[in-house]
Amino acid sequence: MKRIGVFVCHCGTNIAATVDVEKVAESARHLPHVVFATTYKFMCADPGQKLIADAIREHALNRVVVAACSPHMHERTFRKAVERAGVNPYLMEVANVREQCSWVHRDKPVGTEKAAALVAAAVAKVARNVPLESGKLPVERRALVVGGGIAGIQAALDIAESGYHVTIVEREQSVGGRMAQLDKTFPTLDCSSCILTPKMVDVGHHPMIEICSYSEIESVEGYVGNFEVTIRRKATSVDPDVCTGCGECWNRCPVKKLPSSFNMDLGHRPAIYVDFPQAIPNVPVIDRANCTYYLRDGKCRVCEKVCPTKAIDFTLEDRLVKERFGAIVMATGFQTASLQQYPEWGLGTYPDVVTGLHFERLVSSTGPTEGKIKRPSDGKEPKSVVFVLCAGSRDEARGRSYCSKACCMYSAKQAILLREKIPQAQAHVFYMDIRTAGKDYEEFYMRAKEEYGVNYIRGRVAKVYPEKDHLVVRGEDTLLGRPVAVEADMVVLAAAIEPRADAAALAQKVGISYNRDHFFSEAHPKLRPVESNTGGVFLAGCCQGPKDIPETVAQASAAAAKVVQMFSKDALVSEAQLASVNEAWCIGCFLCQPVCPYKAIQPKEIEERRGRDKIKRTVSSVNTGLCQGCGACAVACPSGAMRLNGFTDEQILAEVDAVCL
Amino acid sequence: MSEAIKTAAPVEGEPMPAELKTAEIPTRRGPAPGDPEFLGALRDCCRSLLAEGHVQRIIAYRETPDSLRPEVAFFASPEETGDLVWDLFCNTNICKYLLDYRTFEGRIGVVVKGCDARGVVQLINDMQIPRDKVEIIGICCPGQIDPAKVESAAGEAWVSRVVAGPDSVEIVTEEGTEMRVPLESVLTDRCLSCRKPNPPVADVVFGEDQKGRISDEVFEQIAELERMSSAERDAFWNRHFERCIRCFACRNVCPACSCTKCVFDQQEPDWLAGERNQANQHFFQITRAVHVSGRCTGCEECDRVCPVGIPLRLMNKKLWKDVKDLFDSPLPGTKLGVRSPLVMWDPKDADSFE
Amino acid sequence: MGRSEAAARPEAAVSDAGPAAGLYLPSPATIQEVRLETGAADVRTFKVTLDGQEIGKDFIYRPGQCAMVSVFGVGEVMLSLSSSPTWTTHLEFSVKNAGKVTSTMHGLAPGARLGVRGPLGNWFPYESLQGKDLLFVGGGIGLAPLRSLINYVIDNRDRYGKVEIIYGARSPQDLCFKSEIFETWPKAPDTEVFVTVDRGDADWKGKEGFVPAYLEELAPSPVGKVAVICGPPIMIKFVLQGLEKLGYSDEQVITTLEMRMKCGVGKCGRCNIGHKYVCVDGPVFNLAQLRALKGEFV
Amino acid sequence: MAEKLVTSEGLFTMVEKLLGRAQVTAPREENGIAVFGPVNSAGQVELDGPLPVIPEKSVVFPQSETLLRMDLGGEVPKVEAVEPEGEQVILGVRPCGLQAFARLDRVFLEGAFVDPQYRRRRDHTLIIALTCPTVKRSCFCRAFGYGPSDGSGADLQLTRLPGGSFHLETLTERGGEFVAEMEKEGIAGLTDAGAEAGSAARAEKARVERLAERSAAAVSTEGVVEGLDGMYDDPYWAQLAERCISCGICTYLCPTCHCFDICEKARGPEAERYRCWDTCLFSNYTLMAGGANPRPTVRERLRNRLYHKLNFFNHRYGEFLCVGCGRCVEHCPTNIDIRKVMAKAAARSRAQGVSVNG
Repeated sequence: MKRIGVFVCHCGTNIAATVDVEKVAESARHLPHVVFATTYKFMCADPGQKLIADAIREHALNRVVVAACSPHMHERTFRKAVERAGVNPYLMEVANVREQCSWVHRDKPVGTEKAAALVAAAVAKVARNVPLESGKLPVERRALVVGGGIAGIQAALDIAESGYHVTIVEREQSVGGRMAQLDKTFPTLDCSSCILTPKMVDVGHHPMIEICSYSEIESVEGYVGNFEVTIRRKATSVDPDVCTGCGECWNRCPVKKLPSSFNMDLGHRPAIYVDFPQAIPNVPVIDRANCTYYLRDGKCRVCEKVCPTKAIDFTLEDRLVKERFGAIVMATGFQTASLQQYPEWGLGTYPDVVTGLHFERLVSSTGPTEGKIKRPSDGKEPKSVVFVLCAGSRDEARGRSYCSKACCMYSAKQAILLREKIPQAQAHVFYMDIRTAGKDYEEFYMRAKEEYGVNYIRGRVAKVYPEKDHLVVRGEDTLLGRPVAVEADMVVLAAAIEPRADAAALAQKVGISYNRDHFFSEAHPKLRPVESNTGGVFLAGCCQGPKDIPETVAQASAAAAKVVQMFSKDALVSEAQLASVNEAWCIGCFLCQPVCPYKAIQPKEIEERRGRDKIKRTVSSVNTGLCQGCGACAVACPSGAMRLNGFTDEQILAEVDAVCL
Repeated sequence: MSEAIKTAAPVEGEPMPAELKTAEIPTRRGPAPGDPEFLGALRDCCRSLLAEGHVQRIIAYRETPDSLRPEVAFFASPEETGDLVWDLFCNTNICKYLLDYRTFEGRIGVVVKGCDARGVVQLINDMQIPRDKVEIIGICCPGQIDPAKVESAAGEAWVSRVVAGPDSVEIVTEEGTEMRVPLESVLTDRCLSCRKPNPPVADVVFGEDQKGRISDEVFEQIAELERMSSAERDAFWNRHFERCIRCFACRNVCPACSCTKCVFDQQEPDWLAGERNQANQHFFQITRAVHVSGRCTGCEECDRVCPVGIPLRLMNKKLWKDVKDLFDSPLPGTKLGVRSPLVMWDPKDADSFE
Repeated sequence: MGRSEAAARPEAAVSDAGPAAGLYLPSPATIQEVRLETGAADVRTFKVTLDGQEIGKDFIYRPGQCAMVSVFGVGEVMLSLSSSPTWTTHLEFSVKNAGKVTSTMHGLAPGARLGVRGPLGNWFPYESLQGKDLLFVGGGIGLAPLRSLINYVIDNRDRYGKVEIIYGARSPQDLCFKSEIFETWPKAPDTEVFVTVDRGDADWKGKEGFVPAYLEELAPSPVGKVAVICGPPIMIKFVLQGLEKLGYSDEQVITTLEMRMKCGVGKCGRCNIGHKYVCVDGPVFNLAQLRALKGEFV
Repeated sequence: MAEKLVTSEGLFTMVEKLLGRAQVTAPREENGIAVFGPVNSAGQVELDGPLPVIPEKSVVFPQSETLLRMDLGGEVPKVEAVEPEGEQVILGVRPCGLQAFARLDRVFLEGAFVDPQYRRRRDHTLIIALTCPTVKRSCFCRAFGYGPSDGSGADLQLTRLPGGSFHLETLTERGGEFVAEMEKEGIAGLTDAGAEAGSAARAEKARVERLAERSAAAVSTEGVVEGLDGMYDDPYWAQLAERCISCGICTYLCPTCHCFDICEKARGPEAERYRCWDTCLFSNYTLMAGGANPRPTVRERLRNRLYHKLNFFNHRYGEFLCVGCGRCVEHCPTNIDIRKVMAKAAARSRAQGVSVNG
């Protein structure tokens, strides 16, 4: 006999202010199978959970409905609570009377009525619930870090230091990422390379870390604890085991004038190259698209001839390597927006209009100008530089609605660097708001203004155009309420931070979700900020949203901690709410198979009575070790044979009926 | 819970139980219907398939005393093929019978028109029967005659037989009178707007490719429906659905309906209650149409069998039009190995939620 | 041909409690007690009283008869009365949790309201059985209709001969009416109860094996005896074979059938076996009658 | 009995008058299909069309109807039987429909259990029959001993005369009352039928009876019951079932099929128990709660239907449950023809006769 208890939470006044909780409990008492209903101020608190456990014992409850906040919040809490009291955790349902009721209503009678209906639905469902049991999943204790920037490096080091093997997959020749391109870092003005390089070396030498540079993710299969990842190791044409990184080849390569993407195309590199002198691994790659050997049928071969260790091997091919990992950290970083939608700023048209990253290279001692700030058009030292903030950010109409977060600070830093390197140069900053939330950030900004005399103009830039040998930046000073025109030798646009161009495609390969700007989505914005929606995939750095270095490093360490936490368990507890097949209904069309992201569906031969005959036929079966309970199969199944336990048609219809009838 | 934890080791995914062949099948050609040698050749073909053991059963039609209504027949031996028939009254779409042969040990031959053949292909694509188990004996169909139209043309006299020519038919009555009517006037409604009278896949084909009759009537009706306000459309369908007696003939003949336990037969939950009311009538009709959309081959057999004249083809065609516009996929049943776009997922799919 | 079956069945005409005003209107009833019969929790016995009706006076039934029981708002099911007409305080229905109505019933507690339409159908020929020895063979919940007659016979012990009861279930957990099969009936005069289970458990000290095998082993003589059987189809099939081997004639074997029923009064059509309707012409048939019918049964 | 002559105009006016006081069911045309259905204006009535696809039975046995109404809100459930209300007129009933009513009467009204819903509807339905204007090839009424002009069972009978007027015959007292009432209303075009109209009607009836004669040779009931008695386990049923798609066309269009389901619907504290048409060709029909099904395949289900029509009903009630209307013949998607089943049974009976006698 079903005996349902209903527990209505006040959530302080969160619920109780808009919902008459006593009334809801009273209405619940009249629902079928409900033998007990009560309210409490904070059901999730210890006394609240104790109240549930006591009621289960006292009233012999075998099913429980908790009317409280979103199940996202406390479903697990209450499941554990009822389980401790001897009730199967899946015989507990949460009626969301906070997010879906009290928070969206003002009128108490309306809120109360709706809460009562939601409780009735949960009661109807829980009456049809059946006990479910979790299984155990093995864990492959190896982590994959996608992206070798500071986020990936930090995550890899933290995981490896905990004793687990890590593979870093980096698209470029070297790890280091965006941070390697930076000159100084705010607010301390440490040299970026000086603090990054040791970490790169650590990663390069760590016995538990393998770096797959010049590599990309080809495909990801499997599921939490048991991913099977195919990595494309692009052909480098250099045998890494033999190469000593002596540099003979890149120094002697006759093709010299290829744009260096590391230097934001402001400098050059040869066809065989390392990204920068401190590259890890210090093994060059041949850019086959521009190498004479490949363009002219085996001509040239200079590098091969000069290589003292015979490391050059033109015949190398891309290799697909399949490896198993238990967890994945996504740390694919960002790029800056191309700003094509803003022709009025002239990025790409006027050589002296550059982005902040270009400026970093121009100001960096390892950059194309060896740290001397020269404008790209004629190499002259700029005497006036305009920095434009929110270039493409916070612009719902044309760009991205979000704030790119780091620009206020790095532009202040760049203005300071300009003033330090060229004291007579003027620095103007066009801004919308200055956002300096962070330790010592506001002070840094004030120093820029007060100590370095950076000229901050509140307003947007309407147009940048050339005049004689300089640029004119027109805009509006909204504080003074008048148009301004500033002559500049260079314009530095703080271009919006956006995910890598292929972020969405990669997310689809890995099976994680992303938002409309293609930033990877976290499982919960507050409570699970470093986990993706997919079990075993974690997020670090700008691929999840714009952030600065300290935040990135913090998130990377957090993601690493999550990975380590996962690896520290003997086995993972698998989902209990899994798909199952009603074999009598299954027609064996296998439409469920291609939609299953976990490859959990397999054919199975069954024997069946058909009239007086016994027949054999093939139906779908779910491998409970692989199924993650996503429900895609249940949706695709045309015959209704596939169902998701815990969300069966009967249960959902009962909920609908309880609300509608 | 700890004691209840079960250990389940993951198992490698196995391949699909049967690979779908997508290669075009080489076909042989036989004489066309209307050719004096046609029936003999068809019978010979079926006889030898059975005699040589290529097939163990042939699903086709058999002559009956009522020449307007040949019956579906299942031929198990070469001797039986003597009364196998194929004429312009073979209206019944026989592809659905293949479902009864899902567990049959041998191979099955089916004598199919263009519309029937699409059903066969759809069943293969839905993995209800493997391609190599079916011998598709295709006929390029010149169009089928509606016996009711013939009978109504004959008036009170009883029709004895009908002799079909390329453009007209001669109706001979029991009393011996003869009358000639244009072929178009007695063709079934579906044949009048048939664009694909030829089997898209076959092992042997009789006749040369037919052009089909391109009447745009259905599409004009769809356009008209689309122009209606939702209230008008509701009234339109309500008028038709109201007549539905829920005999489920539309479902039972449909080559896209292959569920072992139909949602309408489920008792817990009882999605479709027996009570006759507007909600239930709509629920049945709309659920059926949506369920087969993306797999409906446009054979219009449902429309043919509906005893109360509900214009099912209108609904099916409208849904097909929408699916085609959204996913640009081929008409179901015209290509081997194509699965319904509505149940497949592709990152390139239209994403109207953005 | 041409003979109306209703007229040919005199007992139907004297059906004591033919539904009065509304053919489909149930009489109000109240659950007095719910008893869990099987450990597997799928059979419960409901003690039911009829509101404002006296059993034996306003509601007269005979062993083997059925009634349509309503759970209002859910539906109606045909259930055999598992109580004996000699008990006048209440009716009993022993219900297996199988469908929507029965599963709802299983969730009901004493005090809950039901509807009862009946009694319906024919009954075991308890009058013509007088003086004869009786062999009851039951399997699982199939003991429920037999129980009505067994208790009737025990309550009228002097009118009947020797009683042998062979009863089996899948497991000890699945045995119904435990207090009766282990205590009440074995203590009744000249009554023997043989219980077997397909598979025992650690505590089971009794017989293990299938009912037909036990029947063969016990080999009750057919002389002066009538066998009354009810159980799952597969058991019935082999019990019938066994009885035939033992020399029972078709007239000596009586069974009670189960079919899906809706109206209970011979209108809705679905419970026919040949031209007989189980609801009005049955559920009790002797084997000779059944063999004469076209149907999916024998 | 009285004979009247009524013009089409007069009939039109009569129907208009009727609409005010009763629910009128008559043949209508919808999307090219003739159906029996409720009409709300006399203009919808179409008496010249073919035999309507949907039979007359829904007037006395609707596709769904409420049996009980329940209020479950209180401590004690309130349950009441629902009686159908109002008066009904069914116009244009064909002789096969009349025969079907007679069969349904036996099921619902005979014996210890009288169906209250049916009884009420039957008692409050005035039946105006129509002599069949034509006879289709699928018609085989003659096999069952009546013809297309047989009005027995009706209160009144209309016969369309060559000129377009109708001959109106009063067959029962109730029919007489109706005519008297109409005359009192002063229907223009309703007059006593003269000798000429009478003989025209007889000629028309004779004409359609002659048309029906054509089927007599082909279909006969002789030996059908006996033949079927001996062929329950014949492989024929499996052969027939191979073709049957197990739809409900033949049963739902059958004027005598009367099997029903009883269902419950609940909406909050209000609930209803209703019955609705069911068909023995659907697998759910005999599916038991535990999953067992005594008629698991089409073979058993189709056989049950045909036996019910041609054998079981005879053993129970002494007559066929088929009236030869031909709807199942005409509308079966796979051309299963009950006449062929009859012929097969008759042949079996003859063969048995030979073997017994010879």
